[in-house]
This record gives sequence, structure tokens and C-alpha cells, in this order.
Amino acid sequence: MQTHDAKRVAIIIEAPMEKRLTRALDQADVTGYSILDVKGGSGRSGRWSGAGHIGSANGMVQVVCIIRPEKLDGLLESVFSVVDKHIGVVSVSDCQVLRAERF
Amino acid sequence: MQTHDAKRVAIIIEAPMEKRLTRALDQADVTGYSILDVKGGSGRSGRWSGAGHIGSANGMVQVVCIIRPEKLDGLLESVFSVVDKHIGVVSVSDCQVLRAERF
Amino acid sequence: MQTHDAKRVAIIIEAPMEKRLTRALDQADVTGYSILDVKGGSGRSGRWSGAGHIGSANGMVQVVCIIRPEKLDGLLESVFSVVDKHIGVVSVSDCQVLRAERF
Amino acid sequence: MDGILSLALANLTSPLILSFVLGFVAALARSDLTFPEAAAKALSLYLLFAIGFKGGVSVSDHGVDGSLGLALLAGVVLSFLLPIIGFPVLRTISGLDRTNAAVVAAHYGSISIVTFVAGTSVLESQGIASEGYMVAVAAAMEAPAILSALWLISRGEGDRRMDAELWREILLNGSIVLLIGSFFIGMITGQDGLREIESFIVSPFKGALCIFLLDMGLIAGRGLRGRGGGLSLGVVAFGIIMPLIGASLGAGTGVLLGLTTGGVMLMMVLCASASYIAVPAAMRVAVPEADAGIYLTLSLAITFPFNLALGLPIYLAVAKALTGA
Amino acid sequence: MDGILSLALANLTSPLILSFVLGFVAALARSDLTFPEAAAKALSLYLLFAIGFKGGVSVSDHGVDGSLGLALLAGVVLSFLLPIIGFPVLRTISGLDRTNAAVVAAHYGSISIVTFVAGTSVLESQGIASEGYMVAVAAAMEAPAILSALWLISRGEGDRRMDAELWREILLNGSIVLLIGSFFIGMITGQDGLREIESFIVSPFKGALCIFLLDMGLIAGRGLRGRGGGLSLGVVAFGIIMPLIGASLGAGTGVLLGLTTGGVMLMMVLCASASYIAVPAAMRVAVPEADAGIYLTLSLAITFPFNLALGLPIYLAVAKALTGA
Amino acid sequence: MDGILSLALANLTSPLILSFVLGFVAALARSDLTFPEAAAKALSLYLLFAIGFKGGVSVSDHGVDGSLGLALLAGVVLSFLLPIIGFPVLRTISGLDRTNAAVVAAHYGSISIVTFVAGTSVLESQGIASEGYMVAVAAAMEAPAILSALWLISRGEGDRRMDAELWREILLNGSIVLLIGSFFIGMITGQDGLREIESFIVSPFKGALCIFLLDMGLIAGRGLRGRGGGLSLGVVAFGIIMPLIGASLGAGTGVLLGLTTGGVMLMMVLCASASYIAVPAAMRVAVPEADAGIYLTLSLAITFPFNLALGLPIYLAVAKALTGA
Ligand SMILES: Nc1ncnc2c1ncn2[C@@H]1O[C@H](COP(=O)(O)O)[C@@H](O)[C@H]1O
Ligand SMILES: Nc1ncnc2c1ncn2[C@@H]1O[C@H](COP(=O)(O)O)[C@@H](O)[C@H]1O
Ligand SMILES: Nc1ncnc2c1ncn2[C@@H]1O[C@H](COP(=O)(O)O)[C@@H](O)[C@H]1O
Ligand code: NA
Ligand code: NA
Ligand code: NA
Repeated sequence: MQTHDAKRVAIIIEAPMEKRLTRALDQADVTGYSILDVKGGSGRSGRWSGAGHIGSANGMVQVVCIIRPEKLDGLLESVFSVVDKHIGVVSVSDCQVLRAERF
Repeated sequence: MQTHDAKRVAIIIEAPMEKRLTRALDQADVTGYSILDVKGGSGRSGRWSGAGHIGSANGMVQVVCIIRPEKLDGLLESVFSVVDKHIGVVSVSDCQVLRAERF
Repeated sequence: MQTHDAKRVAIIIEAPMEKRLTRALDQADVTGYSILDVKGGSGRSGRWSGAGHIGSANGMVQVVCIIRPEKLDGLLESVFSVVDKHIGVVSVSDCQVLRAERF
Repeated sequence: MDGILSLALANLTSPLILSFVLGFVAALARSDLTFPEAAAKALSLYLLFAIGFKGGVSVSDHGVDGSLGLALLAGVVLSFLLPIIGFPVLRTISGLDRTNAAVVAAHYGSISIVTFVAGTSVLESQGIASEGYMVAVAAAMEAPAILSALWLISRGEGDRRMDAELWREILLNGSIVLLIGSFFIGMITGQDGLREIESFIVSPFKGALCIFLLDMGLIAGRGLRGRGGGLSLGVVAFGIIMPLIGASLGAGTGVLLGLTTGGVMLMMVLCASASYIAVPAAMRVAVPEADAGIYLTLSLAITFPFNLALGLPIYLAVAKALTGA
Repeated sequence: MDGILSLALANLTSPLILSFVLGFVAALARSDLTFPEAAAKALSLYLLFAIGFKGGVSVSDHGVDGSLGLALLAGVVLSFLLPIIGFPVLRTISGLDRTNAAVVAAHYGSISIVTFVAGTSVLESQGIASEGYMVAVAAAMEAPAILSALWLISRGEGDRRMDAELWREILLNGSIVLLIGSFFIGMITGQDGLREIESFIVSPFKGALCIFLLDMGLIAGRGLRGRGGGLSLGVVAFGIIMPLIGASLGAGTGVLLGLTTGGVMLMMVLCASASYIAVPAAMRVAVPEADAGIYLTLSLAITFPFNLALGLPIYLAVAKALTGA
Repeated sequence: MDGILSLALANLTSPLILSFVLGFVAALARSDLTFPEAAAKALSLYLLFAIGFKGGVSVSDHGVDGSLGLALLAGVVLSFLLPIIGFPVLRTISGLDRTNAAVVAAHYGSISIVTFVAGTSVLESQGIASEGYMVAVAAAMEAPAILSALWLISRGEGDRRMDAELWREILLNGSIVLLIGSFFIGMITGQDGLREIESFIVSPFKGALCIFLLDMGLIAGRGLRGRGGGLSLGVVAFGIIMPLIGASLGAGTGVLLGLTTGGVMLMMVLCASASYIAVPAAMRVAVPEADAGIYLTLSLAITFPFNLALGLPIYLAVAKALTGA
């Protein structure tokens, strides 16, 4: 089956920054992404768990974008402008997609 | 530690199609997969968010299968038969697995 | 934008083993990981779904660690000590990260 | 007329409607107020269980007579008919293509259980009785409209996409099963059963409905903000005209069946309301190329609020006039 | 005998059982009716809090005497003993291997708190009092059976897998902590405390239990559909025989301890019921090679419904006969 | 003095506090008892809706006079002032850097709605009335403190990070919108509206609050275990001293405004309590370099329990003394 090269960018970021990040993505013309809940984790700022939390100040989300390779740099720059001072991990990996016309 | 080549297929699809997709996977003899909730996202059909939704018509899920490379084509074909006309993103990436006898 | 090589390890494991796994990661000096809920799936032990379950005996979680390549072997060994007899899938893939000083 | 106005005003200043308005306004103002999905789902299961149970108890009180069968039959026929009536109307005033028009029309043959629940709640505060079996009619009307939509589409294209599996899914969808199931439980256990769980399903019911409507307001408001701008005037107009057409047919049917004032009103509510759970889920699977943004938004953000705020008092006033109450 | 039958019938047509049946049937019919996990969890915490609190208040009313200590001790001993009694029975009639048989047997030494709650609910509707501290006995019986299972396994293999950490997890698992904690809160605050929160934990209790049993029915039905076919006849038989063995021992113990009719019945229920929360979670960690499909399905889809539908009225009738009530 | 002690004791043995203690102890003992996030969120929406609604009804009963405006103004001024007063105190006793100190101080200008709810609950059980509009004052005090914190930071650095978007987010955050919205619903529908949903928002309220406090205890205990050790003595001391400073200012303001005993007490509670929802969320965005471990832990695990267990009875006793009740 015919597949096409693409990049998969996964950004783990604090829930209160979610809207700012997706706005930055929209502005960078990245209109395809999915958001998954992160229910706990650990990092330089220690462990945390969403269990029982009542505000959103404490949670994190993972935003996944699959994009054409040539759009990667633009995306990373606009992501970086948001993530910069913030807690968060950005990882990029290669992938193949079906139906390239969608991206 | 000894690892083995494998493929990681991630399919993002509408929640009402979940059962049809997993049935297609079962029929293609792909019996290992995991399903994760997607809580929101954006695509050609605009933004959406699961927050507060009461039916499942609006949600999406991510189905992740890790398979032996030689099974990829069969899998993609049966996935495609389901995803075809539907909203959804299919991405494939290389990975390594422990305990290859499990796949 | 400057990126650095890294490994992305994804471990799908039974919820009751989550704490044991993260303890093993902490002991292997892997302090960065995120935990996502898995809401259903299928494997050699059949299909399952979290829907409506009341205990945690039945659920699974996905633990994702992004680490420097040189730390991979240590991580896999300590993961293996926990996952060994247990249900669970461990996959490793290559990725790039921003801000390598964080890892 | 005066009656309608004062009823409408009383309705508009009830905690139920105001809760919906609060959610609606909060969403339009882009507040981050949200209801956890799980809580909204649980609340909707509670409402279904309670409404079904109470309907069953009321049938056990009054016994089942032939009118139940007739009402069920009438409901099924109306559910089939309404999309077929709505389809040409919608095509004419909106210019939607055949597929989208058929799918939108299907929503109006099916029902919105929350509108129904709000209707029973209005009846209760006015002390007006109604046939307990209207709950069963509601359940019976959920699905037939889907068939009409597929028939409308296939007339153009000549294909069908409904397989046995999809039918099973639709007919055994959670809402229908819970509604019918709790209806039977209520019928079997009657007043004795009701007494045991009254303080769970009766007393807190209205307050729980307030919270649920708050959430519905949030969803409707977000829908309108997200996609509302994209709805053409013709489509929006349909979202208000069609309930009135449906209600008229419902009123006629109710009177023909000899229902009580409350029964006529509820039959009107069922015909006037549009599905936003069962039908959209089925359409996603069967007609993926239809634009969910249109049908979900129209049903949730236009028709639902219209029925809630203006429809209910109108339907009640008409039902009163027709039954001479 | 006649008493049992009419009791059984009354039980079978109570909203509680019918709700369970509704869920069970919906699952077998492959309806997509599901309960959000979070809501089910929240409901179970509510039930635990309410049952613990009410038990505590009742102890504060009647004071603590020596019988509490004796009952606790008896509960712990029975929890140890029941798996050891069940193990050879299961091996004989099912041919399961040592590990799986031991793990299954462990579930029957521990308890199902929902069965216990349903039991108190049956007592309440019959106006029969019971010892408030039975809640504490329930908590005490959750864990010891696990030890018996590990001992049974190790006799064959000579290894143990329980570390201090796992013990801490089991003894401080959420259900035990909440049950014991709310028991103490009830004991400390007594009737005054109860009055403050009565309309939260007493009046809506039975209705909430209905909804919870509906969900249990869904889970049991899905379990049976998924794995039920895989359970051998011997295993299924064990799921019905073992409760009866347990109940007999519980009855004897209850009478020896001089408990009231209600207390004897609840002791029988505790011994007859099988764990599906605490023990499975511990077994997943300690004995991963055991087949969760067997123990979860048996406990949830066979023993739980059996106790709920037939066990409770039988146990009550026997308790009445034994205590001459 | 004696009054305070007996009040404190009554408070400490109420189901509310004991539920909190149970959660706290369970978390410290590392029990896996957890509350699903969705359920906790839903419960908090319920509490906000109920408290807002009841406040509105009470205003509709007594009419609005000038004192409402004055109280709102006073609340806003206090919210601005408290961080500016707290900041040098905190810097002196803890040695935190400017940024972290400003951010921590901001939490004490804002309010904790659960502490407020617990305060109204104490008043209710003592049969003491209070101004219904205190709910509106609570809402008004949520946000201004954030501005003070940013001003304190910018004096050192000369930059600001608040954009229009963030302001909108803060002012329209879910809690504020729900509180104000349900306050208006209560005001509009008055006693009639209350009667309709009373058995949902009044009778089960205290029990629901127990469950919520149980969860708060779990969160506070986990916070303390995770990060508590890392809080310096000076920071912890601030978490107890600052509420007392705030309460004193609140008491003075309440008396100057001529509030009732209940009103004075609630004003003290608002000033004494520290935010753990609105302010942390804003600070995460606006001042990401501040250490969330400090401000969240302090507010949740030190100040909240202190206010709940000791603060409330003290504030009530002082309010009584000052108003001669
Ligand atoms: N290396 C990593 N791999 C996966 N997730 C991470 C990693 N580092 C941090 N995270 C996630 O990001 C959150 C904040 O990280 P940090 O800013 O390092 O405290 C953690 O709690 C994790 O959820
Ligand atoms: N490029 C992408 N990367 C990640 N998720 C995507 C992408 N495109 C679409 N999606 C997801 O699939 C959903 C439907 O996409 P679409 O069919 O393009 O509207 C979106 O709402 C996203 O959740
Ligand atoms: N190949 C796979 N790809 C993704 N997830 C898997 C795979 N195999 C197993 N899983 C997950 O791990 C769980 C247990 O697997 P198993 O031990 O094979 O029964 C399954 O229910 C899935 O959630
Ligand atoms: Na309709
Ligand atoms: Na037992
Ligand atoms: Na304050």
C-alpha cells in the first residue's frame, strides 16, 4: 500500500497552556492535531498525578501532530515560542502516512 | 538487551467506528492492539473537543498496533477498508520490541 | 531548529503494576516519563475494555519515556525486571528532541 | 395568547431554562467552564433511568389498554414520516445537497429525550397528568427515522450502507435499552418499587436536570460559536420551522388517539424535537460523507434551545386548547 | 420452604435485582450501554462511605462489647480457612492446576462488599436489625484469604512473591480504608452526625445501589459473553457450590457468636460472597501467570448474580430459622 | 475562650472535618484510595452551583441595598491589598526569591471557595444567618490578587506577562462564571425556584461536601507527602500566619461595613483562605518559572486544613465577640 513520508511531533505540556499551543499551531498553519490526556508523570519538577485534582493547573496533555516533513521547521519554531519557559517535552519522529493528500 | 524490528501503526478514528476497526483487525489476524482516548483535536473538518459531550458521535480514539514488519501490508489493507471514507489518520513508524515471540 | 537524537520507549502494562514500574524507572535514574490511560485493547489474553470497571485489576496504562540513547540499555533492563512475567508490550523508537539539556 | 405569554415567561424564568442559558452564555463568552464527560454521561443515564422508571410505574398504576399499542404505532409512523416531510422543505429553503439534507431531516424524525424530560417537568410543575407510556413511545421513535434518511439518499444514489450490525447497534443503543428497561422495571415493581427509590429518582430529579441543562447549554453554545457562523440562514430557519411542523402533526395525532392534555403535549414534544445522540452516531457510521457540523449544530444549538425556551410553552398551550383543558 | 420461595420472589422483583438483570441482559444482547468508569468508581466510593458510616453510627448507638472482637476474630479465621477448604473441592471438580485453583479459591475467602450492601438492603426492607460492626468484620475479611492462596501455591512450588510493598497495598487498599474510616467517623459522630448527612447517605442509598447494580450487571454480562464460554462446567459449579459451603460455615459461626438474625445472615453473606476488587488486583501482581479470565469471570458473572438473586433470600431464611425469628 | 474551645471541638468532630482527616491520613499512609478526577470536578461544580444559587435566593428574599456594593468594593480592595501585605512578611520569614514570594502571596489575596462553603455550613448548623451576597463578594475576590502579584514581580524585573487573553481566561474561569451565574439564577427565581430544586441542592449538600472534603484530604495529604518535606519552616509558618492576618483585616472590614455576625465571619474566611484553583492556573501560564510545588502545597496542605480545623471556629468566635452576638 502506498505510503508517504511524514513527521510525528508529540508535545507534552501543562494543561493551562493547551489553548495557547493550539493557537500557535493554527497560526503556523498546522491544522491537524490530536490531544490526549496525560494522567500522571515525572520530570525535573517531580512526580505528579491527576488523580482527584480539581483544578486544571496540575494536569498535562499530549498534543500529537502528523505533518509533511517540509512543514516541520515552521511548526517547531511556533511550538518553541509557546513551550520555551514552560514545562514540556517536544519529540519528533519519522513516520509514514496513508492518504498524503490529507496533510 | 536483544530487540527486534517491528512496526507501530497508530490509527486515529471516530469513536463510532471503533468496533468496526477492531473487527477488521481481528479478521486480518492482528490480535494485539491498544485503544487510547483522544480528548480533542483539529483537522480538515474543524476543531472539536470531547468536553461535556454526551453521545459518542463526536469523539475519537487512537488505536495503536505493534506488529511484525511482514504483517504491515495486510494490516494496512484491512484498516483502509474501514477508514476509507471516514475521518481518520493512519501513521506507521519503525520501532523495536522486546520479546518478539509475543507478536 | 536544533534537535538531538533520543529514544522513545513506550511500555503498555497492567494498571496494578504501574507503581512498580515507575519505581524501577526511578531506580534506573529515569526520572522523566508520562503516563497515559489505555481504555481497552486486545492481546494474547483476549480483549478487554475499561468501561464500567470498578477495580483497577483490569485496566492498563501506557508509560512513555523519552531518554538519551546511551541510557536505553539501563532502562530496558530495569523495565524488563518488572515486566518479565507480566502482560505488557515494550517498544522503542528513534526520535529527536528539542532542549536536550532537559534529558 | 395571553396564556402562552405568561406560560412562556414562567418557563423562561424557571431554574431549568436559566441553567441552560447560563451554560449557553458562558460558552459564547468563551469561559472555560466545562463538565467532565463522564459526569455528563452519568447524569444522562440517571435521567433516562428515572424517566423510564416513572413512566413504567404510571403504566402499572393505570393498567395497559389498547391505546398504548396505538400510540406506539403512531410514534413509529411519525418517525418514518417526519424526515420525508422535512426533506423537501429543507432542500427548498436551504439548497443543501441530497445527502446532507436527508441526514439532517432524519434527526427531526427521531427525538430528543432531554426535551421530553423537560416537557414532563413542565407538566409536573403545572400538575397536569400524562400517559406513562409516552416514555415507551419516545423509545420507539428513536430509530425509524434513520431508515427514512437512508431511503431518501438511496433514491438518488442507489446504494445502501446499513448492515445488520449497524441495525443492532442502533436498536440496542444505550439510551433505548435503558429507557425501555427501566420502564419495565417500573411497570413490574410499581408503587412499591417507586417508594423504595423515590428519594433518589424523584426528589432530586429537577435539580439534576438543571445541572444537565447547564451542560447542554455549554455544548450548544460551543457548537454555535464553532460552527454556527457556517450554517446558512435557510438551514437555521429549518431548525425552527421543522419543530413547528412536527408539533402540528403530533398534536393532530395526539387528539386522534384521544390522549390527555399532557399526552398530547408530550406527543408534540416528541415530534418537534430533534435527536442529537442516537441519529448522529448512526450517521457517522452509515453516511460518513455528510457534514456532522451541520446536523449536530442545528439539532443542538438551534432546535434544542428553541424547543426548550419557546416550544414547550407553545405546545402546552396548544395541547390545552385542543383538549379543552 | 414457602417462606424462602416468597422471599426469593420478592427479592427477584425488587428494583435492585431487576436493575442488575437489565444490565446483564443488555450486555448479553451486546448493547453499547456503558457506565463511565469514573461514575462507577465514584458510586462505589459513595456506597462504601455510606455503609461504613451507618455501621459506625449503629455501633455508637449500642456501644461496643466483647462480641465485636470475637466477630472480627471469627471473620479473619474464616477468611483464612475458606480458600483452604475450597481449594481441594475446586481441584476435584474442575481439574484446574494448583496455581489457578489456589487463586480462584482465594476470592471466596475474601468478600464482595456490594453483595454485603445488597444484604443489608434486604434486611432493611424487612425491618430486621443487625450488628453495626458487621461492616468492620467485612473489612477484616478482605485480605487474609490472599495469604492462604499464596501458601497453597508455595506448597507446590516453594516460592513466595509477597513483598512488604504488596502487603501495604492490600491492607491499605482504598475500599478497606474507606470502609474502616467511615465506620470510625460514624462511631465518633453518632446520631448527630447521621442527622447532618442523612439525606445524602440514607435516603438516596437504595436508588444509587440500583444504578450501581445495573453497571454490575453490564460488567457481569460482558464477562460472561467474553469468557463465559471458556469456563468449564466444574469451575462454574464451584462458583455456586462454594457460596453454599461458605454460607454454612458463616451460619454456624454466627450462631456460635450469638449474633442476631440480621447478624447471622450478614455473616453468611460475607462467607458466601467472592471478592472481585481487592483479591484480583493483588493476584495480578503476585501471581501474574494465573488466568484473570477465570477468576474475574467466575466471581463476577457466576457467584455474584447467584448470591444476589438466590443466595440472599436463602441465607435470610436460614438465618431466621436458626435464630428462631 | 471556652467558647472557642468547645466550638473547635464540635468542629473537629463533625463529619465534615473527620472526612477531611480520613482522606489526609489515608494519603499519608500511602493508601491507593483515590477519587476519579471527573467525579471530583463534578462535585465541585455541584457545590458551586448550590452555594451560588442559595446566595442568590437569600438576596432575593432580603432585597439588594447599598451594602452589597460596598461589600463588593471592600472585597476587591482586600484582594488587591492582601498579597502586598503578605509579600514582605513572606520574604522576611522565608527568604523566598521575589518571584516565588509574589506568586505565593497572590494566593492569599484570592479565596478558597471550599473553605467558604465549609464556613457557611458551620454557620448553618449553628443557626446563624449571613448576607446572601457574600457569595458575590467571594467571586469578586478571586482575581484581583493576581494583578498585585504581577505588579510585585514587575517592580523587580520590569516586565509583564499578562495579555488580554489571560485576563479573559481568569475573569471567565469556570468557578467564577458558575458562582455568579447560579447566584443570578437564585436571585431571579427566588424561593419558588429554590422549592423546585431544594431536595437536590439543599438536603444532600452537607453529605456531598463530606465526600468532597475527603478528596481534598487525599490531595492535601499527597501534596504534603510529595513536596511537604521540601517546604521550609518559614514558608509553612507563613501558611498559618497569613490567614490570621487576613482574618483580622476581614474582621475589621466586616464590622466597618456593618455586616451581621455571619457576614463578618464569612468575610474573615474569605480573607483568610488561599486559592488553589484560579490563581495556580493563572500562575502556571503567567509565571511559569515559579515553583508550583511551593504554592500549591502551601495553599492546599497547610492553609486549607488549618482554616478548616482551627480557623473556622476561631473566626466564628471572633465574629460573635465583635458583633456582640
Ligand atoms: N523524558 C520524558 N519523557 C516523557 N515525559 C516527560 C519527560 N520529561 C518530562 N516529561 C513529562 O513532562 C512533565 C513535566 O516535566 P518537567 O518539566 O521535567 O518536570 C512530567 O511530569 C512528565 O509528564
Ligand atoms: N495531521 C494530524 N495529526 C494528528 N491528528 C490529526 C491530524 N489530522 C487529523 N487529526 C485528527 O483526526 C480528526 C479528524 O480529522 P479530519 O478528518 O481531518 O477533520 C482531528 O480532529 C484530529 O483529532
Ligand atoms: N501488539 C500489540 N500492540 C499494541 N498493544 C498490545 C499489543 N499486544 C498487547 N497489547 C496490549 O497489551 C494488553 C495485554 O496483552 P497480552 O498480554 O498479549 O494479552 C492488550 O490487551 C493490549 O492492550
Ligand atoms: Na422529532
Ligand atoms: Na467469602
Ligand atoms: Na484570601
